Amino acid sequence: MPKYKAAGMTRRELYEHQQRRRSLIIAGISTICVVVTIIFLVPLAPGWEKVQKSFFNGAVLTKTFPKLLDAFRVNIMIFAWSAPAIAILGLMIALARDAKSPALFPLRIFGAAFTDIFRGVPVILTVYLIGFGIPGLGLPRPWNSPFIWGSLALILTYSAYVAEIFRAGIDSVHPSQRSAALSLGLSERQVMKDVILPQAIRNVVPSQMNMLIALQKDVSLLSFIGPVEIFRQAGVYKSLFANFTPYVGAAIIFLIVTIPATRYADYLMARQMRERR
Amino acid sequence: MPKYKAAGMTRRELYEHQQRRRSLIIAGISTICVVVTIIFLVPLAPGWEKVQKSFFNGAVLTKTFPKLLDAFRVNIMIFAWSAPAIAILGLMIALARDAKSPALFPLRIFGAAFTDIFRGVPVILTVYLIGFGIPGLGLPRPWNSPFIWGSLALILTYSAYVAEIFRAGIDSVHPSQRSAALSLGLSERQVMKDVILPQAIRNVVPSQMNMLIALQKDVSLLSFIGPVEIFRQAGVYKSLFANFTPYVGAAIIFLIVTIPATRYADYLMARQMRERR
Amino acid sequence: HCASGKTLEKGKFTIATGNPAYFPWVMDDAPESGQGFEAAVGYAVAKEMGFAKEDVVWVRSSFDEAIQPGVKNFDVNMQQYSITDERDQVVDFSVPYYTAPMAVLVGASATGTAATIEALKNLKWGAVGSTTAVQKIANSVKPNNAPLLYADNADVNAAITANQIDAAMFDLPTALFLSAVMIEGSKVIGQFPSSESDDADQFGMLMEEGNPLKSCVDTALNSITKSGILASIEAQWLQDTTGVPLIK
Amino acid sequence: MLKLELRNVVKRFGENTVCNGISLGVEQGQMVCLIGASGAGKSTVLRCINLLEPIEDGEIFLDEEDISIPGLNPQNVRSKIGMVFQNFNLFPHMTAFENAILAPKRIRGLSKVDLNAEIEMLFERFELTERMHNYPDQLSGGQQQRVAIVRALAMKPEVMLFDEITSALDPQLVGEVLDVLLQLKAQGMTMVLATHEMQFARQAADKICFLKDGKVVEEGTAKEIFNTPKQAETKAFLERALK
Amino acid sequence: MLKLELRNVVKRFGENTVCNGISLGVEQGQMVCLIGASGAGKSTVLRCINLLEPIEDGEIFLDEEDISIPGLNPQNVRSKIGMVFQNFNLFPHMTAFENAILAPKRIRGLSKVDLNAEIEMLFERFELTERMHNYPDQLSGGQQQRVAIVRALAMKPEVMLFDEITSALDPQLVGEVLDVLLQLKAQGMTMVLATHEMQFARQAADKICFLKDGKVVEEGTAKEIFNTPKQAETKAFLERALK
Ligand SMILES: Nc1ncnc2c1ncn2[C@@H]1O[C@H](COP(=O)(O)OP(=O)(O)OP(=O)(O)O)[C@@H](O)[C@H]1O
Ligand SMILES: Nc1ncnc2c1ncn2[C@@H]1O[C@H](COP(=O)(O)OP(=O)(O)OP(=O)(O)O)[C@@H](O)[C@H]1O
Ligand SMILES: [Mg+2]
Ligand SMILES: [Mg+2]
Repeated sequence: MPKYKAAGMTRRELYEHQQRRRSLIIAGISTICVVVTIIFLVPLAPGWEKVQKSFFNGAVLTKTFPKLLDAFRVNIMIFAWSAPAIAILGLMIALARDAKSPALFPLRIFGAAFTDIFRGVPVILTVYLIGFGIPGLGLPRPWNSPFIWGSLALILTYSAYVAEIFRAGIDSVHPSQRSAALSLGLSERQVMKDVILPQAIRNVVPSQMNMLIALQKDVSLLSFIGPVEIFRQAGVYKSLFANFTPYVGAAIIFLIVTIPATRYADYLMARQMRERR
Repeated sequence: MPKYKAAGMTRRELYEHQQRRRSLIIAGISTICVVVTIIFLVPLAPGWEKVQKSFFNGAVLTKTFPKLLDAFRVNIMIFAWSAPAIAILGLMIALARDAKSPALFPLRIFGAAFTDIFRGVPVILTVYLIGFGIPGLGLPRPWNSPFIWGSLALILTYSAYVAEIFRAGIDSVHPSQRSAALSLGLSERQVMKDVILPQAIRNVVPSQMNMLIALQKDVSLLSFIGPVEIFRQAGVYKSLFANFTPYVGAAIIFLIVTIPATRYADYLMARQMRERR
Repeated sequence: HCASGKTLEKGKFTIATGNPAYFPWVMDDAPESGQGFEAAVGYAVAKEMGFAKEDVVWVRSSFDEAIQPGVKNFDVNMQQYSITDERDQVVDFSVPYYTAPMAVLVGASATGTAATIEALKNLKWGAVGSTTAVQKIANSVKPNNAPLLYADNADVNAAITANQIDAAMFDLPTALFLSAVMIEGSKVIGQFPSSESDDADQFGMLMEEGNPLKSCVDTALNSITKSGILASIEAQWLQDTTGVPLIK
Repeated sequence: MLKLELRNVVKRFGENTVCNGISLGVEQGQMVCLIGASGAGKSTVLRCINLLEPIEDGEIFLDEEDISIPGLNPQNVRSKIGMVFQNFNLFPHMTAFENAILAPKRIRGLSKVDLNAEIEMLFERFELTERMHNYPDQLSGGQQQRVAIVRALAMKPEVMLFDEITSALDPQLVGEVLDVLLQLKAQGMTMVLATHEMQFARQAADKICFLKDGKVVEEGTAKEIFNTPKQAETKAFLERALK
Repeated sequence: MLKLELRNVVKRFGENTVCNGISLGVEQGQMVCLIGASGAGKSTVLRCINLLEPIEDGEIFLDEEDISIPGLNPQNVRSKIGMVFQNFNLFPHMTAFENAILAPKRIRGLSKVDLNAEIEMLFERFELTERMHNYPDQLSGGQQQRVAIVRALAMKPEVMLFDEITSALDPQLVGEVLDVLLQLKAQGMTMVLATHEMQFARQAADKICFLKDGKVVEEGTAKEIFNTPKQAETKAFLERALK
């Protein structure tokens, strides 16, 4: 009697069981190797102590971490209102760029110009121009806030990027889907909303996660026009202590937020894929 | 006899001709409206002159532009070697993340960890850590160049983003394509190279153009560790003249490069789409 | 003599300055001319250490490059680095070459503010994030609104011009320069007494941690202080710094 | 009165003229079969009728109204005309049931309960009740084809265009689906089919059009076409087809 | 000697057991037809043979070698077995010609000239010469189906699996394609077809398997199955199918 029957498993189950075990062992060993190499070899380098003191300084970290967390609330706040605005504006620009009818030609042109300009111009310039320039035109106090205008700069820039990704997603849906939906009597709008976009968005989730993560970090660019968010705070400490550890602290905070978010998105995608196929 | 017959056109040709004309007129008028509004209304704002002096200062522009162009060569250089490296590494990470066999599980884990970490950690920190940290370990003079290590930091960070986009593209190709290719006796490698990737890449061209443009601008981050590229140069002039016009100059240079590139890519994509359908 | 064999490049004395370097510390962003306070001090120290004018090499560096671990590309770095204990653990400082009082610069809308801590508390504050002005605002002014922080002087200018902040904290020479040349309608309304507290702002030359050159530089600085050369350089380039009222 | 009429329809893809002046009349309640070799243009004609392809020249009338006027909003027309595609074109992100209920929910404005019951009935009629909540990728070819039919019928159109609707069905189901078509016809539905099932065309069609190279070579009743074809080309096609 | 053998193959999708212990033997040069209702599991059996779906249990033998051992590199097996999919699965980014030449170019290691000539011949044989350089989206259903056949044949496999290969063909082409199959058979090709064409199965198959609910209910020669079916289920299916 073959071995797998004895174990009450089919041949495939046995094989997969073994494979899984083997790969777990490999994963374990290789991780250990890498970690060991880093932990034992890097400190042997002549400059390690200095580097450690500059980048991984426990004392500096504990001293600055609470304040960094505090400043991170500013990031969360700006992120919280910018992200939805970006998603909506980005989608609208993508739809404008994809307008089919020749009558909507101006919309197409506008969409293309928007993405070209706001993608091409460095974010910092947009932040300066809108964040200092527009208030500089003579707006009174509550309306010249760098939070408002800086966020607008971020929203415009990121919308351009996000729009291009949506467009990639829309173009990746085969036109026969559009035909089929139109043939049912749905309007162009309904076709887009119910048939094309759900497939398009699914196709670009990882790319849009990219943008979400990049945005979370680029909120920091607002610090150029004043707001003290986590990165500026880290920079202040960097100057004060002449030490880069506060940046490591900031990175830890970012990772704590982004890694679970990306893992969860991946998990959702994988589950959906399994369900449908 | 209907009008269109008289003109030697079919009804549809006539209609499309009219539509095109109408939309061109609309486009023209709306462009003129917007331009007129901006040119005539904005200068009426009380602070316009100051803003103009700060952001659109002809004298400053002409003084700084040649030097900016000069500094731009550093960007081009770093871009020229980073972009291909990013494309290759990004693709490899994407493939690692997509490995199907359970034996390749460690590879998958590695890919996921790589993207999570290098996407999650702010580029600046990566640039500092690798650009200052690694040379700080005690490398001798030519090997501690910020160009080398700064570029490596950029390459690692951008590869993580690019890999996720490739992965989105790969996942957007229907699995029946893989089945069909495998059934022909192609190896997994050949299937990927000849069947999946060409479709995947086509699906994500706009998203990857995003990355290319963002990279072109993020080359500037290397300036944090020393190299004086266009953005640092603009920043120097900004500080020196207390004037933001040098950034506008830099933006002009960026736009001159990116807009033709994106337009050309779009044109190629559209042509291909027309050819195939 | 003292410095021989201890410099980066044999027979040369390499001084780093900012990119760009500002008035009145360096004139026209050209330290080679010896014009401007720090440029002049640099040459005076070099001379005292036995370097000829031609043997002084100027390089540019950012703050970050100055504090990176590992090999540096300068012997000393002068760009108004305030000496602090924290920084001293990572890099070495020479004895101070200037003691800078902190001063308050206000925009056109706030020129009427009285020079008292009470009045200053109600202003909207800004400062350059990498300077000790941040600590000064937090410790001495304790404003009612959290201050906004910027990357450099030009950004603070822009924020004052856009009326996003009312007041900014600089060292006195910088504040005077900005008010006179850069920001229309602005005014330096007061300075903090430089002896007031332990966090008086003293500028020192920054060197790599453990740099053997430190003792030579210190000796040279001490001797030009004693001989009055330093004071005369200060008088030449930073003469206007008196006459600003003290903040009570 | 003609329910549907094509007059001299011309359709080109680039250089390639796929419909070269097609004229065709379909009366209310009639079932017309398009037959012809692969690549003759059958699918293209159906797509043109549903205004999915803009035509170069000619006119298309529905209820004696020109629906091919360029610039006309095609939505009303399409909700009166249902279509089943040769390759099904199901929406892969929706279950079979969601595929079928999407358009009625959006357009027909019925209460959810009524609608659900109605759609479930259709699924039952096509023996799909068990697979109703599966995604298209989880269905066999024949199941997908039937879902596509259900989806089109769910809109209760006045005219149905069927493109090879029995190609993926086993003979037993073919019989059943054709029964359904005959029932629809009895209820007055106007139908145009592109089909390779000569037997079915012969039995059920009121009119048969033989297409070749984008032209209607011959049309007539089943009897006329199958028993006394006038054109040599028709004769040749049918001879080989029926041998 | 059996060219191909399935022993007790079990395939599940989640809860749904699609193949429930299928056993089947195919001799060298034999043509076996799988018939059965839509959803019976015909396509799934073909996919399992080509190792496109891992099987839960059972074994599959090619030339008396177990090819279903988990972990075996399936590439060699697959280059000996060609497959035509029910929904064609052409590569949309390649022209018809490129679709067909891809695998031979990569694997068969012939000179380009020889290969080109050979593939062109195949296109000619299926009346596709004119459409050879079109992309799949520019082809009619029947043209796509023929390209899929050409693509599989271009690899000169020893065993061919055909899934409803005549579903999109007009009757004339059906005749021609079936002629080609008979020629292949004469040259010794082993073939397994999933088909709804009862007439064809009856005429050409050496053996017919009737599948129901993932089981082989009955197998035998065409005569046995069509004339003297043993199982009640077979009888019922054929009665309805042939009526
Ligand atoms: N987008 C396109 N571009 C170029 N040629 C096309 C396009 N679509 C269809 N054709 C060509 O038009 C002709 C008619 O195609 P159509 O799909 O109408 O044929 P059909 O009669 O439905 O054939 P079948 O019975 O094989 O489905 C074919 O020769 C096809 O190659
Ligand atoms: N990925 C899947 N997940 C769940 N069920 C599936 C999946 N693929 C196929 N099935 C189910 O398995 C059964 C057999 O499918 P298969 O495609 O083999 O049928 P078939 O005999 O080829 O039918 P047809 O003649 O309609 O093509 C069907 O009921 C189908 O719904
Ligand atoms: Mg067709
Ligand atoms: Mg099937």
